[in-house]
Amino acid sequence: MTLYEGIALIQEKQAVVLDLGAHYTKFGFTGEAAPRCIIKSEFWCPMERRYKQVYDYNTTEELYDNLVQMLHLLYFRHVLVNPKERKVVVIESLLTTTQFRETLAKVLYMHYEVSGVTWWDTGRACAATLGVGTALVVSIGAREAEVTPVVHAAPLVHAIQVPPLGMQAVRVHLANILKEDNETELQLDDNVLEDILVRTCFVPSRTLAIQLASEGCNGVRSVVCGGAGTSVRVTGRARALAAEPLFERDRDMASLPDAVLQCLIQCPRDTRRVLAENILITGGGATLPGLKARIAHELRHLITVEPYKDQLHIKTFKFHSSPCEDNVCAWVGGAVCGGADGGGRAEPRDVYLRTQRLRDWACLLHNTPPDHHHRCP
Amino acid sequence: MAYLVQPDYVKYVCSCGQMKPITNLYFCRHCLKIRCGFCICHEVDSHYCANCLENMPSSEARLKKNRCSSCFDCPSCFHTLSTRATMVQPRQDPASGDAKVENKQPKKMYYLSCFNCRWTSRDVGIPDQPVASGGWPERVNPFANRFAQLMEYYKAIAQQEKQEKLDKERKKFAIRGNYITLTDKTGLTGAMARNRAGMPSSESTSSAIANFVLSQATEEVEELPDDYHSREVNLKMITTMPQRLASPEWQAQQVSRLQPIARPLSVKRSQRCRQCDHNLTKPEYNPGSIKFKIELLAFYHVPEVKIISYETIKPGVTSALLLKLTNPTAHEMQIQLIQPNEVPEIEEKEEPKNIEKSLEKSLNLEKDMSWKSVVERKPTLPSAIKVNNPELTFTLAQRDDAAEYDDDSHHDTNDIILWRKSNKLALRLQLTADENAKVGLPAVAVVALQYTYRNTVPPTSTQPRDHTLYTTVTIDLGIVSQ
Amino acid sequence: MSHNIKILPGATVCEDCTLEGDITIGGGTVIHPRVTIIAEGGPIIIAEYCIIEEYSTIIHKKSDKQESPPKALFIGAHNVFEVGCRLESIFGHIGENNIFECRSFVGVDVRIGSGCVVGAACCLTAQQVLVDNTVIWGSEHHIREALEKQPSQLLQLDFLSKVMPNYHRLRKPNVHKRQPSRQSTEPAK
Amino acid sequence: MELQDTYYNKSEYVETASGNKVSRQTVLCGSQNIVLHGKVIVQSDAIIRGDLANVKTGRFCIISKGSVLRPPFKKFSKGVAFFPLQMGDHVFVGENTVVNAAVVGSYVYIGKNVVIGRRCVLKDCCMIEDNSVLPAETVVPSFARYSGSPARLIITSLPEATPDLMTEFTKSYYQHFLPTATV
Repeated sequence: MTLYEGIALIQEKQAVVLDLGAHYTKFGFTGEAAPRCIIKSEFWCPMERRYKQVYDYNTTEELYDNLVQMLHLLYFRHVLVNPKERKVVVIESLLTTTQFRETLAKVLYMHYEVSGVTWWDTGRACAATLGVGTALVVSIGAREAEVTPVVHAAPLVHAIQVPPLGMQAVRVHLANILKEDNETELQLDDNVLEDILVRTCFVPSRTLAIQLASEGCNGVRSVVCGGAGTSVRVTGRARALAAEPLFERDRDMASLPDAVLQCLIQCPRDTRRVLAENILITGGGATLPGLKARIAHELRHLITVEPYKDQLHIKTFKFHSSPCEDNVCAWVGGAVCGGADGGGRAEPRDVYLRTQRLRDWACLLHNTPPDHHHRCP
Repeated sequence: MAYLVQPDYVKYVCSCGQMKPITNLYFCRHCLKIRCGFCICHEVDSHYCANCLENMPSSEARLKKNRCSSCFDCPSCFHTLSTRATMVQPRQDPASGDAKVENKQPKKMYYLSCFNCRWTSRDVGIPDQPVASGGWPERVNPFANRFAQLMEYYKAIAQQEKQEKLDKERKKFAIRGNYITLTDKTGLTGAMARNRAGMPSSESTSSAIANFVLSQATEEVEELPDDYHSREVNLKMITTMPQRLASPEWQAQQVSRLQPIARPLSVKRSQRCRQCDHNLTKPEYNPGSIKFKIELLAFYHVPEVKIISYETIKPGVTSALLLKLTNPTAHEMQIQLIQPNEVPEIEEKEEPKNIEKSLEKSLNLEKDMSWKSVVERKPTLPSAIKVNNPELTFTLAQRDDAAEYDDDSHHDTNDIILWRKSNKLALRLQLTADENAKVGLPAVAVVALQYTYRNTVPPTSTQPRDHTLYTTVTIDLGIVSQ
Repeated sequence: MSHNIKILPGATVCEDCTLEGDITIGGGTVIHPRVTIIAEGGPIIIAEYCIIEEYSTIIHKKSDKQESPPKALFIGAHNVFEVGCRLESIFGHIGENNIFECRSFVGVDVRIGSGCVVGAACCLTAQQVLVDNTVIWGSEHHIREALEKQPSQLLQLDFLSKVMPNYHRLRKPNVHKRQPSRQSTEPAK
Repeated sequence: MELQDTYYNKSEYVETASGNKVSRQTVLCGSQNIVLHGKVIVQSDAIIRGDLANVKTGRFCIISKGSVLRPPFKKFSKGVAFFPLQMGDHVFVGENTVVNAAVVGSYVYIGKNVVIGRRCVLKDCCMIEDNSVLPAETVVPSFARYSGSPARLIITSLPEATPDLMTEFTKSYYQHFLPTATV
């Protein structure tokens, strides 16, 4: 590196990393080991006089307004820097809708006039925290779990599995159990449910789960959660079985471990063994005590039964742990990669303004090799 | 203040199409247009701590990660922690002689305590400090080392990549990595994938890359203890989600591991018109000051409309509406009420200096107007209620703080103008609601004002000082009733 | 309702307050103006060194299953009732060194130990037991356990009992410790 | 919306030479230690504890029904001291609110049923919404808006014109505060 370039690197403003999740938003600077803030993806809407979720929108215009307000909150209340002339690393799911992506791009490039945006998908960002090029990333988010095979730092798009088994499903199940066990209609809002979930619930091991299913959950301690005016008895059943929807196989083998194995089936044969030996379970849902162990148990059991027994010849499953808290894994991946390249991979603002197009994996325009005869000049 | 405790009854249409109460609007003296928080550019002006009200230069703020060095928040309830002093008799040191012990005064020691939830730094075993501020143990992120290694590794790759690119350009020789073999499987070309992902190419020379230890996967996964389910759960010992997320680096799950949180700083913002780049507001540097160096608010430049009272709106019925108009400027104002559709469209003036412009363009200095297409919108104005405008132009005196105590509320009044009081007057208007107005829906009347405005600081002496401006106002009159 | 107010020596009780029923006020206790104490369901005994601030209300409620003779509501020493708080109780025992912060409300079904803090504007109505050193705060009734008991307010009491007589009309102590005979004659009045 | 007139019983209120209107149904303890700087309205059942320490208000303050202004105390190693309570101009204190603050700046709006903890400092131009609880020793910066229990900063700050809005509000409150006898 020449001296001049070195100076340019130093002078380059530290970029910000944005991970706009369905429930929580992670925001901070590249080159830092943890985000500056993890806040609910909501903002105070003065027009409607309530907290509004960013993902609560009907029209593109409404989404645009939501994003403008959310980013204002993030920039001016939390990281306290000017958005203008500063690069952004965006962590997104590969399955983000085009509407959301393009609106976010508009808000960033045109409303806040950021100088460049790098788009990273969750799978690659998570894998980047390990340093390995090939990994099977199981990211359990708020709405859905995403199983992404990353091979040589490229996601195998066709094999991605996205079952709707996120924390929302767990929360709904927990609310149902609590309702049954307390025998009253409990009007618990999401915050109370989340509080009960993170403070009392756990995922039993496979053997314990089978035991509880046959003997009942009387052996599990119950606890009373107090709140304003109401107190809820959280039974042992609620504590142990809240996360069971993730492992229910009765409907078309739609459990989370099934999704992992089906993902492996979709992958090329020569990558399957490597992927199975490089599994990373992460995302906010992975913080639930015992969840990772349970997924490991289920995988090792399922591989011995039909239909996987014949299709997949995998003997071992190995698991990574990322050098950060699970709920910020993708963010940290963005921070390390965004920090290392000094914004070199960012799509600059002037290019966006000229073309008004975003790179997208689903679009052939961006994925045809440069020397291919179908490539437009 | 009524603006803050009441709903927004009267809203103004901003030049970008948003509808906001007058207190949330700005007035650009250079563009002569109303602006709002949505269509202006916000900038960080200065950092300060909202608790000790100390300024912090932005370079220091960046270094300290936007946290105050002397104030702490309670990790349990997020209220500000107070420093409390206790007298401690210094421990007798058996090694030293008796004579020394007599000299020893009781020493003041300090600890942090929360007045809201009574959490103290002693709860989690942080030793008391001999000084009142500072000296509290700082924590490092447990993953900081590994993160630094990762950064090194990826930086080396980025550098190498750059070098390769240079070589490639020099030799006009395209390197083909082994990634190309993956093309058809991934749907992404190998070169592209590598370029986007930042992975090392096959042969690497850098020591940072060579020395880097990849994460090792293991067969063991952390299991819960066998008796986990039968253990007693003490909720008072387990942290809540907000407590965990308040310090993203540690996210302590046990109450006993909570640590004081250095208080995040706040910022003063200055605001700028996007069209002309002039400041609309600029606060004073002192955090305790409520004054502004620049304060171009609509509240000080645009006639203010307030409802005094109104009759209930019924479909097809004419009703009365009493409005109060105030001239906030230091100059007399001619005001005329017009229909909203009579407001002339303002065409953007084409700058005549073509040569200069092309020069600017070539130098890439041209004003970036790309924001306009996304920010500006056409407002949708309801039309069910018609204001029967009086054919009347009236004059509103300038603001005069001395005239406040005069009581001349009776001269120059007629059917429409109920009373006048220095720079204020009350109007009685007739409203006609459309016969098809739906009962139960909000009743909103729209009226436009044409007013004269004297610009006290014209940009150039050649430009006129007096302008005729327009503004459109929506008035919330409850709901249409039977 | 029979009024039987016993004020022990050393207590500072403002005249401008409403005291109804059988009430005993311990020595060293300070009662600020506009306080309401109503002993309709049985006697109220307030121990030493309590502070009861403006607009606070202590009611010994009547209940259906009243015993006879009615049991007393005993409020331990060093309790602080801040401005506008309200304590309703059928009978029972309130520990020592508790703080009832401004505008808090403690209903009939709540049992309170010692060293507790009921946070400002907290409204405790549900049946519950506050064990020693419990701190409750906020609209969501967050609960935690303090490390130690709340410090006593002796210094403040000292100040108040010196200053208050200069500005307020006070009720005179009517019980003298060493004359138990007088106490027995009191109800005859 | 313009403020509506508020009527009071003329016999209930005392009007001083400086224009203070004070209800007879208030408790002003240690009145020699209370300074109301003119055009201040103190409504019925309000308590001002001048006996504990000095209480000073600026011009155009409104102390609503049932509110309590109480100088805060602080413990020292050698005893306790009650601090004076200072209040700036154009301050509104809502009904049944308890103010234990050390300093309340000018142009401050405090809603109803609010508890302001001991030794809080409310800087100029801030707003505490109805039913909020401000724990002891909170500093509320200028243009901040606090709400909830315990009170937290709301994202939307007060408009820049707040001083003028508050001035207008307290002045017109005073002008619309009329004795029934004149109607």
